[in-house]
Amino acid sequence: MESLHTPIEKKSFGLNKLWAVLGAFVLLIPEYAHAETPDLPIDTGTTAWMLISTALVLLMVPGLAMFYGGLVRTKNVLGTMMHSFAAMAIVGVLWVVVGYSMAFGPGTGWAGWDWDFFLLRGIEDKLMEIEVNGQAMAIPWLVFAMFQGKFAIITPALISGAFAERVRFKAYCIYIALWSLLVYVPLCHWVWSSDGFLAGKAIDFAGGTVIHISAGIAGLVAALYLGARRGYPLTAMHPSNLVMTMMGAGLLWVGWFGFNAGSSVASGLQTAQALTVTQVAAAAGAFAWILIEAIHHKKATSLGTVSGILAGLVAITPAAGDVTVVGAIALGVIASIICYFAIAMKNKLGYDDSLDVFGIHGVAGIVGAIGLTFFLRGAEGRPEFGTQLWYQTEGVMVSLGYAGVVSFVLVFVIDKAIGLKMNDEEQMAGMDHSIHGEHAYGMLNLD
Amino acid sequence: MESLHTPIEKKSFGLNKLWAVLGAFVLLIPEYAHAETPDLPIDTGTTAWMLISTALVLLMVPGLAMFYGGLVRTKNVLGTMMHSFAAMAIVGVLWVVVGYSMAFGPGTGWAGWDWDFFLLRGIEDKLMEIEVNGQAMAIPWLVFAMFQGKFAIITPALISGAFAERVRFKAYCIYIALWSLLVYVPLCHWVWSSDGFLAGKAIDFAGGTVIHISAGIAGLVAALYLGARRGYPLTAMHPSNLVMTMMGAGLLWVGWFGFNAGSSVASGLQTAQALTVTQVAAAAGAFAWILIEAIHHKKATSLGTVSGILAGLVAITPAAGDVTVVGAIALGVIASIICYFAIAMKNKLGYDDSLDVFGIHGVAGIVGAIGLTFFLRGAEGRPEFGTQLWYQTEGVMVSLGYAGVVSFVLVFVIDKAIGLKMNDEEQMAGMDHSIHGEHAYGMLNLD
Amino acid sequence: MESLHTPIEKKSFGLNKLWAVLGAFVLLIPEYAHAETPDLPIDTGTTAWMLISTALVLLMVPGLAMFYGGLVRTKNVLGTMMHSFAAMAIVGVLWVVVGYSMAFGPGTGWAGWDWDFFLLRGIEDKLMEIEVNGQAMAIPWLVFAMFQGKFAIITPALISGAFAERVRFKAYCIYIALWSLLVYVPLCHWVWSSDGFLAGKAIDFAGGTVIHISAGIAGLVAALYLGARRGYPLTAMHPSNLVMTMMGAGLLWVGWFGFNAGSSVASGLQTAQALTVTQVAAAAGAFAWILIEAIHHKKATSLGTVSGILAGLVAITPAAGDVTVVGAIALGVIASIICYFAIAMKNKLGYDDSLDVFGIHGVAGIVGAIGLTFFLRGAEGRPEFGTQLWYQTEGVMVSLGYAGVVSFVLVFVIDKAIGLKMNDEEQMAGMDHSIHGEHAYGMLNLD
Amino acid sequence: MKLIIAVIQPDMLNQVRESLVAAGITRITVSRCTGRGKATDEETLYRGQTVAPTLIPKIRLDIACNDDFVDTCVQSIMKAAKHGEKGAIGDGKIFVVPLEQVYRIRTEESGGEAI
Amino acid sequence: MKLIIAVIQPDMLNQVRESLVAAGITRITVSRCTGRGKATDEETLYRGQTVAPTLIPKIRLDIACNDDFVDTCVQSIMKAAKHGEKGAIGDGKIFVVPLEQVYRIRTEESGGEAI
Amino acid sequence: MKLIIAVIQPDMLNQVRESLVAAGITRITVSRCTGRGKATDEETLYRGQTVAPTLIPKIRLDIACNDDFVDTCVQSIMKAAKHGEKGAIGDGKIFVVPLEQVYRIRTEESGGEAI
Ligand SMILES: Nc1ncnc2c1ncn2[C@@H]1O[C@H](COP(=O)(O)OP(=O)(O)O)[C@@H](O)[C@H]1O
Ligand SMILES: Nc1ncnc2c1ncn2[C@@H]1O[C@H](COP(=O)(O)OP(=O)(O)O)[C@@H](O)[C@H]1O
Ligand SMILES: Nc1ncnc2c1ncn2[C@@H]1O[C@H](COP(=O)(O)OP(=O)(O)O)[C@@H](O)[C@H]1O
Repeated sequence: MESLHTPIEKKSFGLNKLWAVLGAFVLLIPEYAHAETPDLPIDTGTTAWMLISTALVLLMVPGLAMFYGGLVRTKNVLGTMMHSFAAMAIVGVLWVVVGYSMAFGPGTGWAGWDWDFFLLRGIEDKLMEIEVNGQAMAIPWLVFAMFQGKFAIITPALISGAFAERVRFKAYCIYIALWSLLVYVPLCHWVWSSDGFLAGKAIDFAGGTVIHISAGIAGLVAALYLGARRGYPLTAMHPSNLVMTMMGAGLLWVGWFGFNAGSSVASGLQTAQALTVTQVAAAAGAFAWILIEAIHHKKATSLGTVSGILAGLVAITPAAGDVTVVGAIALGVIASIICYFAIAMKNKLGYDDSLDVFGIHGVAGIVGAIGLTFFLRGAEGRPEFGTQLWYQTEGVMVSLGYAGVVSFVLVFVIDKAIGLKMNDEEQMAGMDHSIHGEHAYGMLNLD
Repeated sequence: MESLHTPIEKKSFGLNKLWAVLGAFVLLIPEYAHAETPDLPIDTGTTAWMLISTALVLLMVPGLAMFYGGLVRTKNVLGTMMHSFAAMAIVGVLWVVVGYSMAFGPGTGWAGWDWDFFLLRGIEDKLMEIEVNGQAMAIPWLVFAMFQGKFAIITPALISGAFAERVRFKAYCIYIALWSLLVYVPLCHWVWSSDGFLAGKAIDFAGGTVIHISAGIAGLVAALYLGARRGYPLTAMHPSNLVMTMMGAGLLWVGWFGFNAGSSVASGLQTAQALTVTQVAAAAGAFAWILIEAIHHKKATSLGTVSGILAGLVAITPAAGDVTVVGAIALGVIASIICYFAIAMKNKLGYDDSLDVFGIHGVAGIVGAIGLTFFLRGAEGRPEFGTQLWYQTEGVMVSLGYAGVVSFVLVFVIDKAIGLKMNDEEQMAGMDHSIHGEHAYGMLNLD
Repeated sequence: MESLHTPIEKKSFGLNKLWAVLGAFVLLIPEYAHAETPDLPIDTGTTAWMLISTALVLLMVPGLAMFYGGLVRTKNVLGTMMHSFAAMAIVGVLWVVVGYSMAFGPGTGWAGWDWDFFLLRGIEDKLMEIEVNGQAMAIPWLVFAMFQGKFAIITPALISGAFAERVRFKAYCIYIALWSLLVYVPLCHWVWSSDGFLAGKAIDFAGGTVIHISAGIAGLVAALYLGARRGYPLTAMHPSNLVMTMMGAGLLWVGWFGFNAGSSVASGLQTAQALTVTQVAAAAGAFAWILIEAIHHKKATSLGTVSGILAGLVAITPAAGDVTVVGAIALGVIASIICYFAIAMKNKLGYDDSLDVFGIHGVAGIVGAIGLTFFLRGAEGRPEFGTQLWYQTEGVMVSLGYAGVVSFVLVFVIDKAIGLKMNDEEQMAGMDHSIHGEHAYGMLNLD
Repeated sequence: MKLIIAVIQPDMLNQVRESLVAAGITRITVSRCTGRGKATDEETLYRGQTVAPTLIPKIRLDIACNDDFVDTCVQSIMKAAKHGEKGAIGDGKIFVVPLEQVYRIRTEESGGEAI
Repeated sequence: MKLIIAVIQPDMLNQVRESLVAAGITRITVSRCTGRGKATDEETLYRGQTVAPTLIPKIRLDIACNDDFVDTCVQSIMKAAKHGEKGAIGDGKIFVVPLEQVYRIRTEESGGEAI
Repeated sequence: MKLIIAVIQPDMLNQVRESLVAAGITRITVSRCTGRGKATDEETLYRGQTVAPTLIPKIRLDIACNDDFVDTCVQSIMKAAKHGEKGAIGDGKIFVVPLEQVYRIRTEESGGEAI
């Protein structure tokens, strides 16, 4: 993904005066300046694809809610889905207020900042330059900010699978708000902002290090710190609704096209390549997992199939713009194999990463980030194999290290301050009853 | 949304001769004329976005079926979902036969008409002029007619939540057919057709007055006239499947991007602005509702969260092309607060707007239509604040008054003529059994 | 759909050398050549629409899984959904490896082949010429290959409804792999490849003969050969979850816009026409089925409504680019009527096409393929009515004959070799338990 | 004390409950089940065709009551659960089982007053 | 009269019902439940791993029959509900409870002929 | 032998089961039901409003045990199923029904040892 976009202002920006003054006064925020920039034509095709990509990535959030919601026990379904929906609400607001500014504003250190990006007020009328068929064209800047915002929403939602069925809602809300500002936004800045220190080195097309590895390690850290659900692993915890998990997987697959192919910020050749390898890796991942289970257990399960889909999709995410079709098949297959054994190992180690956030997102993210080096499509200006491999490893280590440490601090502080984990009674009664006062499936009992 | 589009014919229209003659003869309809018009190039980008917007708005109909279906009791799930599906079938056909012609044909009074639009036969090959980067381009006229058709489908489906669990299917079908021709089509003509008497005055970007307020008041009137469900409010009526309601809310959010951003009939700056404020208002609405419940009840519910999403989405609908990001946050928050108390008041008043069609769509629609005046993005040629405020109020009052009165007449006449409300036995047995002869969740009993 | 696309290479293709050599060596496959071709500009709008169409068609696969999954008994839900998901995995991989090359490679006989298409390696950087507003433009070749790949995935998944609840997973996987290579790919080649022997004769815009008729007859043959489910028809087999079936129908409708309108490989007038008639035929089909049931049984069912939607969608599929709106209404209505009676007849004949694959896809496919002749939009160069009718009939007969015979051989051979049908014990216990070792709805029992 | 177990048609649940409440019996436990008695065919439409289900969805009521209430209870159910004057096949059955002891968890009462 | 309550494995429902029908017992009420007897582990795969469930899905049958049918009924169930020759842990239990009275709602008959 | 039928609040299922296991009673059959006892209102939120449900979701336990275990069993349930010290309306009921015979399907054992 290109990360340097020259801002172009289309026409004079006119926030309602009253509110501007009021806002500026009350919030003590400076007026923003905006430079005059040349008037580039909007490319409606690219704009259309970026708009729909944004919608597709949002579709992944209810898709994730369904995926996770189907895997937990009946008494925790709504609480689990609320984890994804809360991310839509909380990060959805945070991102436009400060998140985008921190992630994509100028600044070379921990994060950036640009008062123009605060509340997106400076870019509402601006255009972002893109190249179409060698010519300078533009897309509305907002669509880029929104597309990126969907990534910011889904990442903390991914984590929630690791401590499913045992966290308090209020503490969870605070956790994801802080996590998104203190972990996601900096990583995003480092990798995708033009002055980020990893920019132009590690290839991370659509978010292997920024999204999946960081969410994976955050989940692992939280699962280890919080400890297992009451009863785990002695008591088996059966999925309440594998059918919904499959539906969710279907929506995730569809949404992932927007996730990966939209990350080209174009509607051209690389977009099509990204869509293609996404499709291929998902199919290959599912195919491989089905085969592994068929060989290992003589039974291919539906949960295995959707796990393979996810493994393939995660692995191809950092690689989607840069690997060949053969590489996509390879990454999908390898990711499934390694994730399969990672989950087997988790079960041996006995910690409770309930829905295998690290086992799928962390592991497949690492497989993809490192593995892509072996399957790169030739392109001008690529560093040598060894150099690239080092860049990728560096990216993975930075993500694991930074996200791991900060996530730990967050979990620790929030837990000490207000209690992150549900107590035994709450866990036994279930999140839906004890936290939300609701009942997921009224139909199960008579009404 | 621009409402004046010059018709441009692309190439000579060739309906199979036999059928044309036969059709004309049998139906006694005049041949249609078509003027020769210049040949503008099609903008594939805008066309792509309008096509996908059309698909996204259709996605909202099953989304609504899921949203509503999850909120009713188990014995009424299929019947409730059928209300949305019947709208797809009935209004889907009506719209192409006469609806589009009445809504967008020339005519300054109650509705318009154009024989060319009858059965869409005169526009199958025609183009509609749009402006792209200051140049005249075109999109296929049909895509505009189809996009508008999806709005016509979803509006009566929205109403069905107000009298859920207690209307007969046949009478309901007749009701929505007549409602769509006698209420929706005129409102649509007045606000969005170039010669509508509200056109160019009230800002109603994507359907606050035309869609949500009219559906809300129609629901209220029907709920008041028909009276409550048997047992209400003594007997609590629990949602059968809140999980499905959440899924439905997710699909509605995604589809709403098409609804609002597609209403720009473009793929450019305003499209991106509409998408952005839609996203932001939904998040802010959900966020606010979660907070209100957390403060008021110490528990945030999933139903509250999705209600907040809907409130935010409805409120931003009329405003989507014209307010700032800050305005979107404000409208989302205000809509949630007011809807929350409107529903509390409904419960005190004791009437049975079963799924809160007025409480959400009516109220948030009014909040959005009036409230947008305070958050308008500066633009040339806007009337003064006071004038605009009056225009908006006028639009709201026209919608409330006209839709209210005609809806009442419809409900009254249909009820007297063939009986709209299910009798006690039918209600006790449930719609699925007594009206459709089916059983929603066979899995609940053993098979 | 245009079937002749001149290949254009964009920039020199650079597969990682190591892998190229390794791959070539290990697999003994020749290096591929690629001609230098002129550099056409990419049309971002068409590309955007084709990308999203690809995503929409993929959405149909989980949609189909939901549709079918809701219709079977609770003990077979996961197994039934796995049939669709397995197609995503298996055909998803097969298509990129050899399928595309066989279907769209040059060759005039049974199938084509092009080493450049093997693993898509020769087209990763190539463009495909399209015409936009009379000018030569291009889309990335890959997006066409992927769009077509989704068709290849969904076709075998359709068949699975015919032998639902009674086939072994492993044998099913082998069956669809072979079926897709031996039935789908040749038909696709004959009808849609530029040198296919039916190309330019039979109109099959989006797959009436290639997809629905072939899947329908394959299902019929398999249902007849395998025999009924244990207990059928004495024991009634109730749908486990009609609610999910309705959701699935909603997703299918939405996805079908990509299916049909995407088949124009454009984002222009014909695209809009295809989308319009798709919408209209679905609505008309549903409308007709509701009416028939209301007249015949005094009750309109939800299953009838969604069956009508499907019948309308299937019938319009071959016709979507070429019939008028009036024709779409007619085809939708006629398809519903004929399918309704076809299913009634099936019930009399007593064979067990469990989810009516032939009754809906086969029959409505034939209705559409033949019936479109009567409703063609005028266009230059169309053959005479009689000639076209013969072409259509020829296409139907080729599809019925070829797919019927080869499907029979496949079912026969696989059944004799490894056993395709589940034995009585397995059927009684259900697929989920006996084949996949899982339990679809944990929530039904207590956890 | 007796435990009365009634299996009725799902569409009659509300009628039966109201009839019981009218007779002063409000305490009840309800659950879903399927069953087969003499019932042959229920009219259920499968894609427009009428099919005969094997196990038919039913509702099960469990009511514990003191001996002098048994008759009232049985009569109330019987009256309300019937389809039409003459009843219909599938309308259900009532089973009466002896009940030796009852405890109210909240108060730890037992015996007749705990019912 | 007795009320026979059997808890069996879900995958054996069809076998048991056919065995009962073969023995002339068609009337039955069936419901879902979960349970735990001596059962330790059922082989269920969770993401490729074998896990031990706590409450295991089961099917409950309720059959009211006259005294002379009790043995036939119990034997039919026992024969059909077993996994393999020797049976497997988790195959279930049969409970026999006295049944004092039965009413057929449709006809208001009672006693043995109403069963 | 007795069949103990307990109807409890769903959020107490785990507590009750653990209490039973602690008392040495592991065999159990559990199912969903809804019910109404003296219970009036459970606090359930419907779009932010507190509503009173009619039939309230409950859990039903069926436990067969030998006579000398009845008291232990009842006490274990009673102790664990209560909300708070004083119990709350809706906490449930326990019914004790005579059990004449038990069969273990796997071994075809019967009587007290089969329980
Ligand atoms: N002997 C029995 N044992 C258990 N359940 C029974 C018995 N007889 C009837 N039932 C239950 O009662 C339901 C209704 O029975 P029904 O068909 O009305 O009986 P009948 O035709 O004898 O009046 C059945 O579906 C079944 O669930
Ligand atoms: N004493 C009991 N009380 C209630 N239910 C029981 C009892 N014993 C067994 N069950 C039920 O029977 C089912 C099967 O028991 P099972 O494990 O086969 O028993 P066993 O190992 O003693 O043969 C259990 O899941 C449970 O639902
Ligand atoms: N007499 C009864 N017969 C059947 N079920 C009963 C009876 N009394 C109570 N129940 C069941 O027990 C549940 C809890 O009863 P509860 O409200 O706690 O009773 P109480 O207020 O008398 O303590 C009820 O929901 C119902 O399912």
